[in-house]
Amino acid sequence: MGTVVHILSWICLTGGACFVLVGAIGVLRLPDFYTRLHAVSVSDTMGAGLVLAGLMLQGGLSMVTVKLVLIFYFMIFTGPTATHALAEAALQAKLKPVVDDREP
Amino acid sequence: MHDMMHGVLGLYNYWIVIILMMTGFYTVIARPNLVKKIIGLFIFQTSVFILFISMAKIEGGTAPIISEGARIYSNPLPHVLILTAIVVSLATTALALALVIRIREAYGTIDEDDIHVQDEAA
Amino acid sequence: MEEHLINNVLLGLLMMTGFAIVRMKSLLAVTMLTSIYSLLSASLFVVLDAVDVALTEAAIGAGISTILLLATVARTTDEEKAPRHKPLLPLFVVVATGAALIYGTLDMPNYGDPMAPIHLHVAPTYLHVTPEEIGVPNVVTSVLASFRGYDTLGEVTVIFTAGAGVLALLGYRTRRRNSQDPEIRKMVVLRVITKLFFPLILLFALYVQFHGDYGPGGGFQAGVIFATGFILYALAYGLGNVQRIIPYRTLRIMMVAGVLIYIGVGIESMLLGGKFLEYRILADDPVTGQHLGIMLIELGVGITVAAVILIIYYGFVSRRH
Amino acid sequence: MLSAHLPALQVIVPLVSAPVCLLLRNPRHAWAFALAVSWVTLAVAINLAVQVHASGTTSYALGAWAVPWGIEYRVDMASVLMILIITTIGAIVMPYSWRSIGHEIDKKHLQLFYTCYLLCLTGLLGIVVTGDAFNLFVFLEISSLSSYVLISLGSGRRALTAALQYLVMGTIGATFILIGIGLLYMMTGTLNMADLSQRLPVNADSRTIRVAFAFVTVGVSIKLALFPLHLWLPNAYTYAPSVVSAFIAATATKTGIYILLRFFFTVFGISFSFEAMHVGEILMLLASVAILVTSLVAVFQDNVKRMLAYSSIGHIGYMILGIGMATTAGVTAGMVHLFNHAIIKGSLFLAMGCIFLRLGSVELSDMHGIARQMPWTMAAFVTGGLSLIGIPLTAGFISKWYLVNAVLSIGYWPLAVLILVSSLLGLIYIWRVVETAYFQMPGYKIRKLSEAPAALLVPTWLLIGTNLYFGVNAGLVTDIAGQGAAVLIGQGVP
Repeated sequence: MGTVVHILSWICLTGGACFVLVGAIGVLRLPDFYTRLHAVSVSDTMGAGLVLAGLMLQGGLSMVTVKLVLIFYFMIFTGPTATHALAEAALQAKLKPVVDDREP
Repeated sequence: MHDMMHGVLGLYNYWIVIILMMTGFYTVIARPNLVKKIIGLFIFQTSVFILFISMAKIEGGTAPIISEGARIYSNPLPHVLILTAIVVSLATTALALALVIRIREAYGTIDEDDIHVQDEAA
Repeated sequence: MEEHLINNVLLGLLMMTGFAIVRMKSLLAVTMLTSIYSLLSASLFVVLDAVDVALTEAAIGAGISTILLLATVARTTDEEKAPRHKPLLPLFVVVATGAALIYGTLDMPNYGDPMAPIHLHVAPTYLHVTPEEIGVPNVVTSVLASFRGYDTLGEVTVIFTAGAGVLALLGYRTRRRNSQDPEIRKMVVLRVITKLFFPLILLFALYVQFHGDYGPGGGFQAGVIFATGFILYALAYGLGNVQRIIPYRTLRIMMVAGVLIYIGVGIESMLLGGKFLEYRILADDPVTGQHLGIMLIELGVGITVAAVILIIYYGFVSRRH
Repeated sequence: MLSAHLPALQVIVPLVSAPVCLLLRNPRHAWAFALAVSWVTLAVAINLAVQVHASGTTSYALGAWAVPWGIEYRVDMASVLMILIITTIGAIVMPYSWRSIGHEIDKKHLQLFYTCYLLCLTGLLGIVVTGDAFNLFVFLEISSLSSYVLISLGSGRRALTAALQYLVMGTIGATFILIGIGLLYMMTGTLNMADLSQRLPVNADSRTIRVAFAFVTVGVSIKLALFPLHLWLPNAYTYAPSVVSAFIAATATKTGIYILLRFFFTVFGISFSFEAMHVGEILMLLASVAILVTSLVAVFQDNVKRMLAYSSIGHIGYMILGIGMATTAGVTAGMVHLFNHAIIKGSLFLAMGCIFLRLGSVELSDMHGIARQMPWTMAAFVTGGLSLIGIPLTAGFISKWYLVNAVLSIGYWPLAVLILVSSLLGLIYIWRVVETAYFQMPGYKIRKLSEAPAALLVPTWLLIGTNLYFGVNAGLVTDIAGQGAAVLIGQGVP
């Protein structure tokens, strides 16, 4: 395997990990359910996507990559759906978002 | 001294697993809430599974699926036993939770102390 | 080295989750933590080379058990009352038990030691004999289904018992068509995606069922995944609609049929002049016979497990709040 | 051809019937089917007993895999005694069940009841014939799960809490056994009991094996309700349906004792268990306390089923006392009492089932003068009670005779006094029932009652008859028990 591919793959993996980390910090730091959900869903989809891309580069053209593509496909559908369902459920349970109502 | 260090490094995995097991065990026997008890039972059992799977591991081994290029395989037998044990644990959990639902319908509570009070009063 | 690092991190996370489970009072949160605990242990099983076990733990522990726990919490209560007594006796029992176990580890072979007794007796034979006599690469499958096939029959019986038990305790009620919460009906995205994934999950279950000889998987995992597909459908479209696809009566027949297929294979081998569950005489060639036997009993396992899990799910969900 | 498969058939017959039973539409068919199956199982058991008696320990390799790679069924005289207990009780209880259970549980649950009963039978028999430690765990779980369900079907909400309490304690026990088996496996690499006993002496005195021993012992002690781990038992026996109380009291805890015997004598070996681990002294101490305390507690119970439950814990103490001596005489006494107590307690619980059918209660305060209306039922209870106390000409006397002899032969005469005292306590609690039933004026409610139907009385009296027969002609039981003990202790033919 070429060094370039190797480096690219590691860039993807590290980048993905960073996104997941940022999402995790967001969950801890942000004030209410909706913003936390936002932080974790968006960054996780990106993070997981990058990690999978990095792994695909490592796997090369093989059965492993095919399976990774399938997982990618699965994640790209389920992640946002789950987030959407959660937010919807929270809305229906009348959970109010925290709004910053100070004067600008 | 060297022996002791060697022992600690070789065994600490098991010790952590034992702490996990005891966490579950404590939850079962100390908590009056029935759902919490059953969760404790589940944690206890799952941790025992980890104990079994840890003993199957061989340093540098791979999953016991015969393939080209692999020389050392981890021990398949504990895996088989634990597959069975996981099923047993599911069966127990399902039955226990079904009982909890019935108890709640009959007593209006799932707290062991409250149930005891009601039984004494009757 | 990396393996050890991952191992340690996972064990650390497991400890944190475990302590949180003991301390937290909200049963809903504890349920989610339990699911996480199970998922973490499944990841640990992968690192420890137990891929079959990992798949099962993820499907059962993190999947089905969590659904059952959620259903129970929804039908009972979410808050845990504080215990009335100081838990001194339990604490003592637990510390004593833990100390005894740690004392017991002192003479154990080190973790990962290839010279430990378990790696020298019995198990090596499984690894050597499997390719020639059974002809499936996955040794876990060959031990599970053939060498210790009788244990697996016991396991199917255990799950069958659970099914019968939940039926006796919770019964079943048939719901009307389209009878789910109007609130869920509004979640269009969820419903569309469910429709998209439902066939894929069933397809994946079939893959796991029939690929179990070659990779991780087998009847048990497949049955669980199969049932999960229907549970997902029930969540999005209501129990009534799933009960129209697989009514209770079908499930009861399936649950019985799976066990009978398994025992049937055993009795057939007895009738052919062998011992109970002796697959090698099922065909002219012993290896083909083993293959055939394993395939049939895995099918039996899959059918029973899928049916029982759905019966349990119907029982839990059709109970009134 | 069939005779070669007897050990396997012993378990497979009820196992294959359980799912079939669930498919039967008509509850009466389900009952008839379960009845037929339990009689076939008894027939298989008798054939198997004759075979083992004639040709010694029989082994059956499931899947034709050689030991220790496959699972083995291994039947010796100790297993034969247990098989006979379980199948006999099963065969007698089944004809009784139709009227009794039909009265106590919902009609739509009847098929499920019989299915679970067959599963429980399967599990108990599987434990007794297996020669593989992990297979034992699996069948233990089958029998336990089905008995939780059977108990929970009892009338009243306390059946539910009793079942859950039993489930939680039983699962802790089973998990302890699993840990013990895991540690044993770790040190030896095998799960086959015979192979384990071969390989254990090599590293017997390692700390791991000691802990494994402790965990198996504690786990099984929970299952067999050894004092002070008996907390689940009184509620479970009291609130279960009558038939289930009779069946479980007569078989389940006995099977627990069998597991203990197997592990102590076959797997760990007598010298490790009793000399290195001193388990004999501990067991005898706990058993003595159990006998005294539970007999005392039983005297103060107003619910007769609960009284019998406490008495059961005491009688488990007698058996453990015999086993704890670790002499041939002691183990023989324990096993004789295993059999005799099964038929005694079985018949007493069945008699209570007759009363529950007519009266709807087994509280002493409701039973004033009931003997006038139900003479046959109460006569059965009194005969069973006399046997429980240990009056000569009953089976109970034989047990106590063997036990006292065994105790005296090792010179522990205070224990003989203890047995005498607890028998007197037994006299008191049985007398309380007799006094209420025979010498109190019947109330208005009682006077309307009629005698229990023949469908219930005949099985009850069948057990009482067995009891009296073995009280006079104890040869068969003592013979099998003696051979079983000899095999376990290692003096008999292997």
